Amino acid sequence: MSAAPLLECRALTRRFGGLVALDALHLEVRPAEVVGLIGPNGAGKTTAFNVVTGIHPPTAGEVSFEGRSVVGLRPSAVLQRGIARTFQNIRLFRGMTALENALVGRHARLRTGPLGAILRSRRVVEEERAAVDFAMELLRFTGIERHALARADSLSYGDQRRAEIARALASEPRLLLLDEPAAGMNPREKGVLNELILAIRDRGVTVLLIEHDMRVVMGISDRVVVLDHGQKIAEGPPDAVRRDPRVLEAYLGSAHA
Amino acid sequence: MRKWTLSLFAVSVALLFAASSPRAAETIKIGVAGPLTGDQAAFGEMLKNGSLLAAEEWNAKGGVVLRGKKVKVELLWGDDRHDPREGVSIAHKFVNSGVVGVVGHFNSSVSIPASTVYSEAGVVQITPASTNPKLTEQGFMTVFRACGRDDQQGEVAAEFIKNKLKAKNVAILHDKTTYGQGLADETRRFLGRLGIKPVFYSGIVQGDKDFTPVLTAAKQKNPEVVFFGGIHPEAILLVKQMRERLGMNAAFISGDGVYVDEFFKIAGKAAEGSYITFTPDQAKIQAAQGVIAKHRERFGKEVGAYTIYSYVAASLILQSIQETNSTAGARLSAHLRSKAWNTALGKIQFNAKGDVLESPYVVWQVKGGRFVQLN
Amino acid sequence: MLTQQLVNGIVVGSVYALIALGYTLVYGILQLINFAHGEIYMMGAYVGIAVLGVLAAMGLTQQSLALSILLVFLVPMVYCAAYGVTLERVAYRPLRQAPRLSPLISAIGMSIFLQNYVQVAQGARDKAFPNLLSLGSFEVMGAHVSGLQVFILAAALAMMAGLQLFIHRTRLGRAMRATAQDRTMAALVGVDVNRVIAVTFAIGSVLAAVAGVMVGMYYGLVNHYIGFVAGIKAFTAAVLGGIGNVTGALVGGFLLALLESFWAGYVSAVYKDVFAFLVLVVVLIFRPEGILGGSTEVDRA
Amino acid sequence: MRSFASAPLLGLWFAFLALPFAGWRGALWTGLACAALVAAARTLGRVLRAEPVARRLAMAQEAIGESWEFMLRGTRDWRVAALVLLGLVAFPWVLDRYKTDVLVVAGIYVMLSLGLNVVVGFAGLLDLGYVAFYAVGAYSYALLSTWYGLSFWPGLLGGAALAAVFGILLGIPVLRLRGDYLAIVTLGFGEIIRIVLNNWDDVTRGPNGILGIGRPHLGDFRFSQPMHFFYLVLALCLITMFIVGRLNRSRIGRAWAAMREDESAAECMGVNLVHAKLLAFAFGASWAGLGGVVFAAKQTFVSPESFAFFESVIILCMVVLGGMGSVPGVVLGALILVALPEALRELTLFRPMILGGAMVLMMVMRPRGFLRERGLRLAEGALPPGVPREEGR
Repeated sequence: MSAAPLLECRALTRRFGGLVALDALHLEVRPAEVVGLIGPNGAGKTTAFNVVTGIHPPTAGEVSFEGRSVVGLRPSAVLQRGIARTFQNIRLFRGMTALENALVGRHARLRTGPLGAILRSRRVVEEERAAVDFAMELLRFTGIERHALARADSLSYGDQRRAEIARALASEPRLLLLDEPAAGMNPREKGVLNELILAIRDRGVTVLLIEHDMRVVMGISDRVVVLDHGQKIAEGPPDAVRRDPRVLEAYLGSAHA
Repeated sequence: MRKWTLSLFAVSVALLFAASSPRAAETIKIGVAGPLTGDQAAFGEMLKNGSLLAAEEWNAKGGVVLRGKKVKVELLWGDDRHDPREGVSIAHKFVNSGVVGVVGHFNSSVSIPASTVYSEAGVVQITPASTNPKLTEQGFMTVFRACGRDDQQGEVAAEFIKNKLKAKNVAILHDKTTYGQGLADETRRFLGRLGIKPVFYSGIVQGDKDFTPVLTAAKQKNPEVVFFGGIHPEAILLVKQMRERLGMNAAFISGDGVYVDEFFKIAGKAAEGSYITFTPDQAKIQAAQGVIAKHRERFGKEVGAYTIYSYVAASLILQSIQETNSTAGARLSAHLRSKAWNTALGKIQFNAKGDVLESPYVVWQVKGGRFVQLN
Repeated sequence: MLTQQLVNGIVVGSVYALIALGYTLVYGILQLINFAHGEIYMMGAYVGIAVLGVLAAMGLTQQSLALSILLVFLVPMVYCAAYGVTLERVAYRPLRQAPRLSPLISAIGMSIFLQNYVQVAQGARDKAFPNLLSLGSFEVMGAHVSGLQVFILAAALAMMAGLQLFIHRTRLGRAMRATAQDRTMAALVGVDVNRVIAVTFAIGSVLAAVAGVMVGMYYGLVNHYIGFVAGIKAFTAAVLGGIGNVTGALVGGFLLALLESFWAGYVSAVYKDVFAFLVLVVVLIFRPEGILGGSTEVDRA
Repeated sequence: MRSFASAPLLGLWFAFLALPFAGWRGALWTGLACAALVAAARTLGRVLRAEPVARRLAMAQEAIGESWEFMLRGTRDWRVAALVLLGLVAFPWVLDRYKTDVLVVAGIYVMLSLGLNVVVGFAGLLDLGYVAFYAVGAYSYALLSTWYGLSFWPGLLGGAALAAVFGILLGIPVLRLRGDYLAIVTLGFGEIIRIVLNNWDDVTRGPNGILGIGRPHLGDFRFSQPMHFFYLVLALCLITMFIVGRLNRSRIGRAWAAMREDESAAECMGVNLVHAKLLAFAFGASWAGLGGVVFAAKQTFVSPESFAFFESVIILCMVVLGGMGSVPGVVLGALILVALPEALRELTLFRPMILGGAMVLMMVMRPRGFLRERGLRLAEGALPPGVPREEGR
């Protein structure tokens, strides 16, 4: 554990009116890890994603990525730095094809401006071609290549999740935030997803993952962080966390305690 | 695929060809343009009927004598929907169909842009109703005006305010249209010449309903007269709100745009005693009686305010064609300016700009629920 | 002058507020700007004229003034409720699942359609609204106040109070509030959402009808384009007060009317609408939830 | 609609609704017409939904769409391009002055609606005050021409640039506004511009408008006939279609489309909303400015009444009717809406009513317009061969 953290949240706090969604959260993600972020509904997991990616500014605290603060950046700038994400409720661009979705994900890595788009020089065409190749490679990687030219909203649920992952990967992130990628999948699909996530890590992309399905989380996470009421209540290897009484209490409520 | 392309193309072309192409028949074509449909259609009808009477009169004689032959008169209708762009389109249409002269348009804002097209094509244009001075200030040879100008009307109003009403405090309102503001500004200018500086001057928004804020501000200046440049819907509201909401008793005076029966019908008591500058009562013009009678017989109703002007405009074009034995715009324009004409409106002489020399405006008053001409 | 401008603003404010309520109610439930709402108000005024015409022909206006006035308000209210419900059924309900631009464009289309239908059917010229009530006038602190103005303000306030009672004291009102909070949730707990939406349109239209008749009586003249301007202004008022908020519509309506009145009286009558729109833009930029609106934005990434 | 009520009942209902406006007789006719229309529509619907007819209709529709796209794509096949161009160039020689003039007007509208399509169709920002930029273009050229004698070509650039500046000025404050608020604010902006033009007498000469605007020159040649303007507008339209098409099929077009579909997801995927929105506003505005300059030069006269709210609505109708986002669709929409009233002059009174009704009908029945947006937002040739094409889009 000597590597410098890729993502570091220090005393991260976010309030919505009177509600404290994140309460002085400390979170570290190191390179080439798969970290699971779990906790009961309303624990602040998605809020943590939203604050990290710049959708909500933190009320207090600090987020740094590769040693530099990303607080106050627009979401697009955060992505530019190398953090990409998927959404809990799938938010593909429904009217566009899977390929176009992935190409939008690549947006930040392309340079063509309005003038370039109009004049369409050789360099622009080359860039487009390379982008398409890259996007197609990702669709192949996520296993939906044959749906490349299908409208996103015509894809099956599982394929939509995969298309969202491909879209996020298209920006060549160093950290990928997955928000409940297994939701709504059948056991077979979940198995494929597990492998996909591990393959993503093997491409050198660090993964921070919100997931309710314990088998997915426990199966692939190097480390698990448990949130409750916006606070971190446990952290460690999956097996240790599984046995932690505080985690049990958070999940099963005070009736159990 | 290719077939589809072609057929689509064909359909779009067919749409454009939809209207008939001009006929080559030997007639003298006169264009009549104004708002023939829509909310100002009533005015368009006056233009139409007036010109129709003139054309029928000539055709009854067998037509206009041109190069020894009698040629029938044909009228072409152009509906400009009081839209400047439509006006320009209509102008092109007329020029394209080979009209010799144009009676129109009605609105100044349409007549002005259309006059460019007529002037470039050398087509004589006589408007029976566009009163904005700018029309004839452009320096086009081909433009004439059978009616008066806003500045002439403003002069009459100003003199009336000074000499008859003996007012010193005058408030001026206008509706920020070409017509309304033009009239208000001319009135202000002539008042200034007579040594009266308005105590209040403001525009209002056409289409608004509540003018009490601006009237309240005007009331602070204790005006004896409120002059309004605009048309009747606003005039009705203004006069009602002056009398009923704010208890103002200043005299209300306005221009020909308010000479509409609705003014006293809707405003009722509030309108009583208001003054309006307008053309003299046509029933009192001896020369017009023939046309009035013929109109009644032909259309079963009384002439409108601009019917006789349209009749005169059309007659003048036809008469000068016969007298010059030519349809060339330059010759007609020169001839129209060259002498005094005896018309249904009495003697008319055009000046170099194409305006009539005599100011044709008088003051009317609402008395007992109708308009009465003051002497 | 100051008091007079206050008085001037108050009647316009009542009208704005009544129309604004219609926008606010519908927006609260459907998140839709019912662009055609202004036309309902205009049609209310026209129905009022038609009723007066019939009453005068029957000679009822001479016999019973009170009954005439009641009918002149009641019939347009019924009619406008019908118009509102039909409008929703034809132009909005089929689009409830459509992309967000579609209902808005449909609403604009409906507004154009209605406005021009009235023009075609009734002619483009101004219609006189015969004067029923002559309540005289009096002077208060240097301002000229007419009895009609007092009547209008009272009627408007009564309508608004009635609306408040309806929303807070009746089952249907509660269902409306529930639907405004969360449509899916309301449907789940057994609220007939379609019915609630229809009722919302009906109520908004009834208020607009009252505004229309009052305007007709007050100005004595009505035409087919009064709905557009009044609609835009009322919407501005609703946003100003906080759209979705019933009290906000009231506050917004009076505030906007007074601001306009003072601006027109003291600064410039012709730039009055520019000022109104600038107020709207400024409010939207600095306080998008309006003066009284709470933050309705549900945080959701 | 089927569950609503039966045709006679509907007829009765609409008769009741029409009564105060149309009178007894009118209400009767309205009722009968409504009942007949509903019955006819239902029968027609049943017929059209029947399998063989429906299939053929779908095919025809596809074919129309494809033939339009084909025409557009034809510009790449030089033979087709030459043919189409020849056909277009021949128009003024076949048509008379008046019809050519109508075509010039249509061409200006094509430019305007293509520009608005960028804002509404591509980027999904409902702009109800688009005509303001048209006005800015027209007035800036009108003023520069009459005051400083600026000639047309630099005026064209100046008008477009100034309109773009206004587009950005409008864009900045409304960046954070949601769709429907945006619509109202843009409407307000449009009205503000018109009111200012109507009242700033010293500069714009208020309601009188500006007269004597310079016509374009090309060397010693002066544009005055509708035919001259036809070629000018034709060239500008082709350029517009080319540019707009290329923008759409690029990184920028994809960003706009993503923003239209889901703003905050687009932002999270690296699309800078500020840039994307401002670019859309500026680009759409500059095209309106261009159209305005051409309008001013053609008309030699501008006045505020040409830039009323209804003008914005008509342009929006062109975009919506043709198919939001589809370049050929928008061109078709513009041509239809200009040609139709010309063909049906007698119906002028009903025109706005029909237009409004058509907008509603279009949204309810075919919310995507006549022609769907089609094709990938990609530079042609960037797609490698062998990508499996799945069932159509």
